[in-house]
Amino acid sequence: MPIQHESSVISNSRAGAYHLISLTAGDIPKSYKPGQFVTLSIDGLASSLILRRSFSIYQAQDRGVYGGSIEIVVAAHGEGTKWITQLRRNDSVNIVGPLGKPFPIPKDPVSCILIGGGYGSAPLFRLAEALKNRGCRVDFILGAQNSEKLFGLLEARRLGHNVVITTADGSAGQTGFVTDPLPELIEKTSSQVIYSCGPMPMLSAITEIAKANKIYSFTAVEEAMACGIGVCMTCVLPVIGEDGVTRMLRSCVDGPIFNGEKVRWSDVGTVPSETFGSGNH
Amino acid sequence: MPIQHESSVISNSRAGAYHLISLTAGDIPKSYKPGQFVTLSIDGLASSLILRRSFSIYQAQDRGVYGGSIEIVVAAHGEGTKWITQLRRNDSVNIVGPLGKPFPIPKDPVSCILIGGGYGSAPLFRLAEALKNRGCRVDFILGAQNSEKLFGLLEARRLGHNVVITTADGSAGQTGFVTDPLPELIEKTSSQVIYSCGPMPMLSAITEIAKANKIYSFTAVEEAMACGIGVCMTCVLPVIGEDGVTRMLRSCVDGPIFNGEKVRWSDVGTVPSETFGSGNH
Amino acid sequence: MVTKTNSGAVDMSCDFFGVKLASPVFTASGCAASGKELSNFMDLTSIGGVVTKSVMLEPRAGRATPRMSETPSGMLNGIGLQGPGIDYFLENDLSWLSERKIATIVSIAGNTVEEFSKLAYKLKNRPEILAIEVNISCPNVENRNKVFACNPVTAQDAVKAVRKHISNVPLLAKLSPDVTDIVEIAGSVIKAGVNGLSLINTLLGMAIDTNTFKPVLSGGTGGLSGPAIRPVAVRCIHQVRAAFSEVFILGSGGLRTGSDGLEFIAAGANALSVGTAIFNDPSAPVRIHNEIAEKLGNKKIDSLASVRNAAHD
Amino acid sequence: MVTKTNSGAVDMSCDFFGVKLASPVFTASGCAASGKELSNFMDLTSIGGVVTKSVMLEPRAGRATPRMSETPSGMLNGIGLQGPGIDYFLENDLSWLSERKIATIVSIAGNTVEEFSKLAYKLKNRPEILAIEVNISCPNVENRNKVFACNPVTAQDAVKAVRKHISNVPLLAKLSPDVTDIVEIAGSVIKAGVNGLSLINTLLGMAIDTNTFKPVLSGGTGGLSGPAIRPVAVRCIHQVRAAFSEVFILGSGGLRTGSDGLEFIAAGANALSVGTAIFNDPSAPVRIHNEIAEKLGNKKIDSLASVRNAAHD
Ligand SMILES: Cc1cc2nc3c(=O)[nH]c(=O)nc-3n(C[C@H](O)[C@H](O)[C@H](O)COP(=O)(O)OP(=O)(O)OC[C@H]3O[C@@H](n4cnc5c(N)ncnc54)[C@H](O)[C@@H]3O)c2cc1C
Ligand SMILES: Cc1cc2nc3c(=O)[nH]c(=O)nc-3n(C[C@H](O)[C@H](O)[C@H](O)COP(=O)(O)OP(=O)(O)OC[C@H]3O[C@@H](n4cnc5c(N)ncnc54)[C@H](O)[C@@H]3O)c2cc1C
Ligand SMILES: Cc1cc2nc3c(=O)[nH]c(=O)nc-3n(C[C@H](O)[C@H](O)[C@H](O)COP(=O)(O)O)c2cc1C
Ligand SMILES: Cc1cc2nc3c(=O)[nH]c(=O)nc-3n(C[C@H](O)[C@H](O)[C@H](O)COP(=O)(O)O)c2cc1C
Ligand code: FES
Ligand code: FES
Repeated sequence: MPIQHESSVISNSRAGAYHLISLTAGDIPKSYKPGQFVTLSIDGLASSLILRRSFSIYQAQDRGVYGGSIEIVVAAHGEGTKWITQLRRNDSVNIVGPLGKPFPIPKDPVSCILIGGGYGSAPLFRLAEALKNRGCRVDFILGAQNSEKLFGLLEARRLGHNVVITTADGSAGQTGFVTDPLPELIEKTSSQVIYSCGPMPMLSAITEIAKANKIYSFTAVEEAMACGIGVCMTCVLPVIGEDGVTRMLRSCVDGPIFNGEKVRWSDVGTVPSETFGSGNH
Repeated sequence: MPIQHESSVISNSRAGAYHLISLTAGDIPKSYKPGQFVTLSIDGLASSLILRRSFSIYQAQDRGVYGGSIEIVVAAHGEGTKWITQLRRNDSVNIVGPLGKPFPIPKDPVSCILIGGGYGSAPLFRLAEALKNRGCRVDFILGAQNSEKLFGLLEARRLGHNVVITTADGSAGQTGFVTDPLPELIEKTSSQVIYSCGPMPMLSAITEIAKANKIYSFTAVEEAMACGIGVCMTCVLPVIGEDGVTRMLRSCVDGPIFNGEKVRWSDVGTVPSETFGSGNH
Repeated sequence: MVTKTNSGAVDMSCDFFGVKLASPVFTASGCAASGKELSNFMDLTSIGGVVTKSVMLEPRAGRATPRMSETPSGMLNGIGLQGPGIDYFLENDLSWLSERKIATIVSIAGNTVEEFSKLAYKLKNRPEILAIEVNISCPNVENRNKVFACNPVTAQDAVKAVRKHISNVPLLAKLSPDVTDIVEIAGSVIKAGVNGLSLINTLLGMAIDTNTFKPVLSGGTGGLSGPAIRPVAVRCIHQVRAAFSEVFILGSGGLRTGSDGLEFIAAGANALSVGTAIFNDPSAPVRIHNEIAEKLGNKKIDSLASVRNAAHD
Repeated sequence: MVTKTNSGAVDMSCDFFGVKLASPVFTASGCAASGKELSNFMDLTSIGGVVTKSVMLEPRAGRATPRMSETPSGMLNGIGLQGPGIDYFLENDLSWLSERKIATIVSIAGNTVEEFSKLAYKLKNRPEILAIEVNISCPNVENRNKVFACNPVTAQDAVKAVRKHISNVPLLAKLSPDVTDIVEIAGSVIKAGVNGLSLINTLLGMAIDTNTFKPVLSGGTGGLSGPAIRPVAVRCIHQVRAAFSEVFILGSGGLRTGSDGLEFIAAGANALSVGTAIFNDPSAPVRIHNEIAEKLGNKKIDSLASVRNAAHD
């Protein structure tokens, strides 16, 4: 169950192109599961940015010197994340979490591939731990525009059986995209599940490859959100239900983790004609 | 001529109930004269406070380690001043100044009384120096709600012949208001000019006493300002001109220093019927 | 933990057509879904109640994304009234609310006068409903998609169609500020028999993506909400109250703090509804209630009612 | 030091009824007085020009204070058109501007149609005037103080009264967003012979002091301006451009950054006027010009004109 917490900043340090921000989190870590996210509000009344910003939970600790705490990985994008990356120790910031559905964990100890694009790797490390506790073999593919935008290399090496790196500019690992080494890695590891987090086109391409190999693809999507808690309906995308009917589902509460096969990737940003409630179903 | 300068905070320290903030100021100090003020903008694009905040210039130094610099005395009042009092060393803030008309300096070395209410004493110390350079005797009356809200005591003692302190709650000096000791001090010092800065009712009462004693009263008024540079017409008050006609004058450019005798104190907040442009003059 | 309202020594109660509510603060339609999600953050029985997302006759998929664009101290939304339709709503959402004794104002929206009539018919004899809010700030497909609330006649027609079926439950008409004379529209729906007014809905706005140079929202225009529009809401409430001393007014539009709430009440609002502020702070309705109570307590004012209409003289 | 515009490699010129201006950015009426004070901060000959404070026939004292209230990302103003009257303006302010070759749009406001006519007569044969902006977003004392621009007929009457005397200088009508259908009003003043439109003036708003529970502004209501209203301005410009592909549009309303400016241009504005942002940043017009030029330069777009109407398809 999500909790609202008046948090204070424990630390804010650089990690390549990103800021690694540690926050007191009260009881939020108690119910946290890998894949869930938190939202931060930007400043107080003097702020013109009224919407909260969403961030995957990278680390969560339910007890420590500061009681519960979490860590997030933040890329300075616009005004809001700029403000967040400038937070200093002891600054206070209002946080809400854990939000959204977590990654599903397989019952059996099957092999899994975890794929992160840029800061998209943030939620994958706690997932890797959960999978290993389940006895799963875990392999990583981390990709980014350039080496600066790779996050969590060392941790991936610590947790993963193999770690493949790709960068678009070749500044680290092999030149290209995370999808390039994927087919071969699936084969080599005979993995049954792929977990991925990153830009939509990446999630879509990964799911295509998973389908071709008849294995699962669980994706963490990133849709613009106004509320993050399921009340505003801004964060929807077309997803096919058990009953085969397409619905506009809220990525904040029905996601952000979706079964990639069920997401109508090519129709994201549209309301497909036969969608429930479109008048044509 | 006013200048816009991207300033950075040199220091921010507490002074009783106030914050003493030192800012780089480029060439602003070069043309500064006592009684003038600066405006600060609140934060950047992420701010919902779009109007600048006005502050009397307390100190101005036209060359130093930081080039030109100024000091202001800030009381945390609402959201804007709260933001300003939280500024930290090296934070940047946009400033405009020097603004407004300065205190007029008498040609002859006459005795003067300088009266500050609360942070209203801020602009009086540089004035005192100017007056002393002119050979004037300077006496101070500093008053406030309580001792915490008195500003510049030591400096007043350094610059002033006498310094009388009044507080409403008696926590320092004599219990009461700055106007209580004034008549006697005028007589004792046979002062010819009173300079005052503080709440409107104080300025008005002082001016009454000055009139009764047939001496000058120059007052620094504090009207809410949107632009501070003379273009918006929000900061007006009714003032009688040389020609005896009442006009709604802008306190940011025609003031903030006015000859108290010319200000229609009891009509502030109204447009007196015979005001120029009221249709009845 | 779930927050609760605290009125201290101040009488914060709100007379809602004879029903005494413990708080004047409601959630605004479309900003609280049907309450379930918000119940994680606050005790919904401790506030005035919930105004549910405007529901239509049929299930509705809504608009394509992007549906939202943040603007200075506000946001634009173009959700397109996505929802499950009235039948599902009654069976699931309304029953969830009534089981928990959460005071509920049901907001309805139609594409045609006929649809408003059918929606009203479905809401007949539902004692669990506190009131019905008729959202006439939506496009009228029979009149070149012009918003019902932007014309006194279409506004009246929509409201009459509902009143026809609803005799024993208070009706509120939700008006749009995008009109030349909101007092005229208010008068027309009052004549049509509404018991109260919800003021205001969003302002029509647009944002353009300066990378693509195309409108950000899939629908082009959207509704502007949030603190940015508060001064317009206060003005509308004040104008309507000045013209109609008796009508019940549910005030909304940029409400974010207790101080904002007092502006609305002094302007003439009987109750308040909080929308966009919930996105910024999911427990905003409770916080706002408490801030109002505290501010009044500090001023030694013993009841909120005594502040109502204070800005009129 | 006084800032200057810098267009880099981008053609930022603006075709103003045949006159080629180096920049599309003007100061907005009432936010720059008559230019003198702003000339401390920027070279006014390097921007498009100055739209002067709306001047009336007689000297005018304006409203009592408080005249201003800050609101989230905006402000309310109720200045009441304080000014020296047209004769003083022509002799002093206009000559100051023309001596310095600062392109000047003279804004006029009347209490009656007759006053608009007299004002226009005084502006006959003044080659130093770039254009006249008819501020019809002000109260019409002959019609229950209803704003001229809120009714197509009174809007037309005011504009006709000016056009009657002014044949050789472009006329812009400044419209209020507080109408049900701004396209209708635009159409009526275009019929009345204006060459262009200024979109938009302030929105009617109100703020209440929660200590006294009375309106903050002495006049009760005031005009809402600043970034808060930008989405409404973009929407109005887009609607009017969609209806009138040829009319010249001077866009204003919450313009604060180069990106905002590009939203206005893509929506259909030919030129821009900067108001409240000047209070926040006295050199805003120059900064905005430069930000637009830089943003276009980065996108390898070689002229601002090529972006105009890009949001329409
Ligand atoms: C579930 C989820 C998890 C995320 N995890 C991370 C993370 O771990 N690290 C990280 O750096 N970023 C993450 N993001 C993206 C992050 O939320 C956006 O970068 C951020 O909201 C941008 O805000 P801004 O003010 O800097 O940008 P602006 O462009 O100024 O934001 C304007 C508006 O658009 C929204 N918006 C803009 N870009 C995005 C985006 N990419 N996704 C969602 N909303 C957006 C903002 O929330 C805001 O409402 C996540 C987003 C989601 C939905
Ligand atoms: C010429 C001049 C000199 C000043 N010198 C000083 C000084 O040396 N030290 C100091 O602490 N304060 C000074 N003030 C007052 C200071 O400007 C206000 O306290 C400040 O603007 C309040 O802003 P806020 O956001 O904290 O308050 P808010 O109440 O949130 O401000 C809301 C709006 O009202 C305006 N406003 C509110 N109170 C005042 C006020 N008292 N005077 C003018 N505008 C106001 C603000 O500028 C803002 O536009 C001076 C004011 C003027 C006009
Ligand atoms: C995302 C969103 C969805 C909304 N949906 C509805 C709706 O379905 N019906 C309705 O009457 N108003 C709807 N509104 C308007 C709000 O109820 C409210 O009247 C308006 O947003 C102004 O209040 P606020 O500034 O507090 O949000 C919606 C507003 C937002 C932001
Ligand atoms: C203090 C102030 C005074 C104004 N005076 C006038 C005026 O005299 N005539 C006019 O047509 N518009 C006037 N306006 C409106 C502006 O010209 C502009 O159209 C409006 O404020 C929206 O633009 P902005 O958000 O950039 O300020 C005034 C605005 C402000 C804030
Ligand atoms: S962000 Fe509001 S419903 Fe998902
Ligand atoms: S504050 Fe704008 S004219 Fe004085």
